Amino acid sequence: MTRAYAQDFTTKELIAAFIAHQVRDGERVAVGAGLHVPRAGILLAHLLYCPNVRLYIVMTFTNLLKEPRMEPFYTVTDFRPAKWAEAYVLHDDFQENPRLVSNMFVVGALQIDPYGNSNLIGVGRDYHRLSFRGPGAVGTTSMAHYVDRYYLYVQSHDRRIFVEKCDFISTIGWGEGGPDGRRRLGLPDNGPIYCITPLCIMDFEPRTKRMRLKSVHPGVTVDDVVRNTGFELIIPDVVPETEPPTVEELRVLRERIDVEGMLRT
Amino acid sequence: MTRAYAQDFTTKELIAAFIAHQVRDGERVAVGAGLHVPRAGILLAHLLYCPNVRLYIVMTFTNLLKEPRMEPFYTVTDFRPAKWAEAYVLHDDFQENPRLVSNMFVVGALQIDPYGNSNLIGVGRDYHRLSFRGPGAVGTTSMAHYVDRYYLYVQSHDRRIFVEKCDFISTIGWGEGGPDGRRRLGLPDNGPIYCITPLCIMDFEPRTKRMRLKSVHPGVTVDDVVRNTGFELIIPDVVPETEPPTVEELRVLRERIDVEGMLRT
Amino acid sequence: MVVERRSLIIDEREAASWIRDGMTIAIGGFINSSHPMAIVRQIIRRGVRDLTVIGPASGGLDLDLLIGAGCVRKLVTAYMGGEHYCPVAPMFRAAVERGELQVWECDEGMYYCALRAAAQRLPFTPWKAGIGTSFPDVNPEIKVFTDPIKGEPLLAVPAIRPDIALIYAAHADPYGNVQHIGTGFGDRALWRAADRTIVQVERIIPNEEVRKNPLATSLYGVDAIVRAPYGSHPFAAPGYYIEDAAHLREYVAAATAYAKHGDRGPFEAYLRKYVLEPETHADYLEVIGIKRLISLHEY
Amino acid sequence: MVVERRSLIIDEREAASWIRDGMTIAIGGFINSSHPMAIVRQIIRRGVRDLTVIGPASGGLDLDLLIGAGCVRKLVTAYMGGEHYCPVAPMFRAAVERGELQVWECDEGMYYCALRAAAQRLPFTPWKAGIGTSFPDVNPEIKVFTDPIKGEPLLAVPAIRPDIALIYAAHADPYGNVQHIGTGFGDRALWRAADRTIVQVERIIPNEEVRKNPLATSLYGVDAIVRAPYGSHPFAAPGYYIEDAAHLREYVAAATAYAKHGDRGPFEAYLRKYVLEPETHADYLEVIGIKRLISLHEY
Repeated sequence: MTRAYAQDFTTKELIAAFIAHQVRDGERVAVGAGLHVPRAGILLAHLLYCPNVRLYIVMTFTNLLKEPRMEPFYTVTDFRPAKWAEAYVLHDDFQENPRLVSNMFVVGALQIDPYGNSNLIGVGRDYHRLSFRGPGAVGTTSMAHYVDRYYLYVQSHDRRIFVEKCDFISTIGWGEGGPDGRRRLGLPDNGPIYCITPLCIMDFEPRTKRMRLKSVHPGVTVDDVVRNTGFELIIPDVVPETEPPTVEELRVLRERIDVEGMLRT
Repeated sequence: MTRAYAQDFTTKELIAAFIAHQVRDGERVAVGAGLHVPRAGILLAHLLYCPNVRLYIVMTFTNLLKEPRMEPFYTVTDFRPAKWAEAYVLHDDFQENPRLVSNMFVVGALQIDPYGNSNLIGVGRDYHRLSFRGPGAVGTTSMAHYVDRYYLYVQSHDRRIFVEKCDFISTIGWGEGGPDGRRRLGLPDNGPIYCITPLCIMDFEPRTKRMRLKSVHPGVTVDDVVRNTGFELIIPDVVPETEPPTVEELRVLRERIDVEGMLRT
Repeated sequence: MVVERRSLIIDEREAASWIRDGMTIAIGGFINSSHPMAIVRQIIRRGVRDLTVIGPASGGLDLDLLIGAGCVRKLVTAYMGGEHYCPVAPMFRAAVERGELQVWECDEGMYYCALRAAAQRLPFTPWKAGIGTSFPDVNPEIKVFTDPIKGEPLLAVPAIRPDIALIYAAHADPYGNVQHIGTGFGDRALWRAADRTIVQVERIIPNEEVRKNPLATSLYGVDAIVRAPYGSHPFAAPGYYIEDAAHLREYVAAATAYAKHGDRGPFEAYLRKYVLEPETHADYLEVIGIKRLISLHEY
Repeated sequence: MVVERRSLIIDEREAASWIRDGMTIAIGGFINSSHPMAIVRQIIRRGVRDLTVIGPASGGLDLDLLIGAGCVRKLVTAYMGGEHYCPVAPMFRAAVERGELQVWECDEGMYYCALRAAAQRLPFTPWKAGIGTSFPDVNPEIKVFTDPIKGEPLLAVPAIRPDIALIYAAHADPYGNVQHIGTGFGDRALWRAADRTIVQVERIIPNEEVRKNPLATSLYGVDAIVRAPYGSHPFAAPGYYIEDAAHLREYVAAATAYAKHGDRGPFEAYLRKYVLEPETHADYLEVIGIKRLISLHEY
């Protein structure tokens, strides 16, 4: 199949399309309120490729195929999208079996280390005298543990975020690395798949489980990424550009999902 | 207050009135389907003395003050009494906090030992070759552990039930006895309060926690009880008759609760 | 570009074909109500063997029938009886006393511990009630341990994870949104613990109907739906019908002939008439007869 | 012979009088929705100190206000922010960075472990997620242990038992039957764990209304009911009103002046105007103004 790629799109739209390709039909997928780009990507997958995805939105489950437009919502407690609900979910139900809420998950971070371990607790050597207190782990520790696939996602790419060593780890990645980095900790092998930033996509080299550049977004050089990453990245000989959204993807994004244009800013 | 006692009543009605006096207003009380006499006793307490009792019936919570008559139900899954429901309760909710289901509980048994340990598992020395397989513990192990007060209740009184040693213990009573019989096991001090039978009421002597005759039902002698009990009971110098139901209690029992006359047979 | 939702409706034959010898299956409901009997009878017809069956917290005569039909190797439940129809389930009693059935002995609290551990993918969950009892002796999978926080003795109840849960409910849409009438007993705990769930329902309802009352959706995203009107018969179905007392007494009499007198004839006759000879659930309903069925309505 | 049910309705002053210095209290809702604010503001007016506050799994600016007002010694929650209103709750951030607030660090999974252990009267419940992270270091109450069944490393999350849970819901009858609109978030977990529960509602409804839809009864047999229309303001109330975005921005600006610049003036002014000077919840609503309130309806 030849894909008709779009010409004119923003990095946020590019990332949304990349995330859309991570979703698998029939799965449960949690759709957050705060992270607009992943939310748009998941909805895009649903409308184009995954009609049977079970969307977890504002603590309800639903299917939005028949909705001509997704009205935006900004908080996980906005009750208005519950008009679409097929089921209500108690928040504490998630802890009974997190896989019943989502098969994939997107984890944000204040700090990320070369093995994809990440931190939402705060910044500072001494936990009792933090220089920056973060918001806390939310449900990331547990969701990342239980889902099949998790993704690190940050809204900026700089040396404060990508650090040699996190001050604290709230969500375990590939531990201290190596082919059995997680198994040595007694954990299943479901560490982060990709780390998604405004500059690039990174994956984890299978043997060392160190972060590796996978693709750069249009207009970004490998050097831009290296300069803004506080640890040594694995750089393959050839680094392609991140695959652009198709014409169809961009149309559906703009006409049905991102009607307010948040991804165009 | 002088109580006008009824003259003509059955043992089942007597026991129902005794159980009614164990209920405290405002508490949650589980009302079983299978044990008609305890059920009648709890409903009697509710209608006469405990208007704020929260009745757990067929996995609903309700209040029956405004019901002129309680229609009988025979199974815990009979959905018809759910017409009274103020709340539905998932069965697994009970395990989250059994005290939210009931503050008191009635435990049946195939065997009971002198310390009120009891058995619903089966009869026989070898668990793998039981001579009689019982129904199983149901929720008795857990409910008896969590409630403030629990009562042993059996529908016959003989030496097969009251034994020196249970073949198996499904609900712990006062353990091996003594003032700290339960604490030695690491358990709270909420062992059985009374053991209620068609012949008598028994309690547990505080120092030894051995079963002690408290009162005999009208027409029953102390010797009847001793002869039908397979272990040595503590017999006080004076053993009164079990307090009869009042005229009012009997009227409410017969007119509003036991309309089918199950307690009169 | 295909963007239509896929219907999850299958029939009871396909449902039962998911169940293979040696599996661990969970069957929902509670004692005399809400069992997926169309699927249960089809499992017996197929002659499935060596099942580990997780019943409801308190099991009933649906499980007794499976035991009598020789499908069950091991049973997980805290009670086996029929309330006032029979104090102890007869084929269960017979099989245990003859050493032919393994029981995973527990009370209802421990039962939910095992299911929660499975749902949470934990090796165990702890429980206090049962310390001092025979449970750790008669069920050696339940271990006494010292808790790492306060040093108290506790029971460690291990996970039991169903390969498939078979649930009965009132309604579902074709996409796996299930609505019980009433509480649904412990069905949610089975669904959470199981790898896959099949739900047998009285009626399929349109998705629009589900969306009118999402609060009633008790299970979401189950794997398959089986439509079987009167499908809990001879047991009750909240909102639809009460249990068939005469039929249950007939069953109890047949099973008791074996349990008490070793005479398997009446049970075999029951099995032939009500399970083996009717080829489908619809055939079973013909045997019961519409007059009997419509006499069972709840009011 | 008195045989009438007793009304459990009290006002927000009496409710707040149940809360004493040093208690462990739980406050329900979720980030920007469904907080019992009439009671929360009254707790601040009374000057209660040294509270251990169990927030929702993810806490919001209601807790931030309590922290800023000096009521909180220790906080149990997995998130403190206002979503798009502010990434990290300002007074929380300031108090932690200055070493004035103890945080019981956890993620939402561990949070529910602690509440479940309390509800089940167990010393702990186990959890797997978090092995390999900093949680057992920064929260030494969470211990790593070896599970007695499979020998895996697990976290033992200790019970945290609230003396009182303060919950917001849409409706209740006078007898303690509570009905949420929507899911009720994690409020049930708080109620189960707590010794006593007070529920603040938008409307009192007759018992007959409760009985028409028992499926909607989310909590039963709570200890007291407080009626406070618009009582979650400035936060949202499912089925009634959305959050007051302008008011939340006003709060965030005031609190941020302290968090970022050490200027406590704007926060103190906020506190005076909206909490200390209005004597009752009704007075607070007068300050907000009916025009603003009726502009917040959900549609």
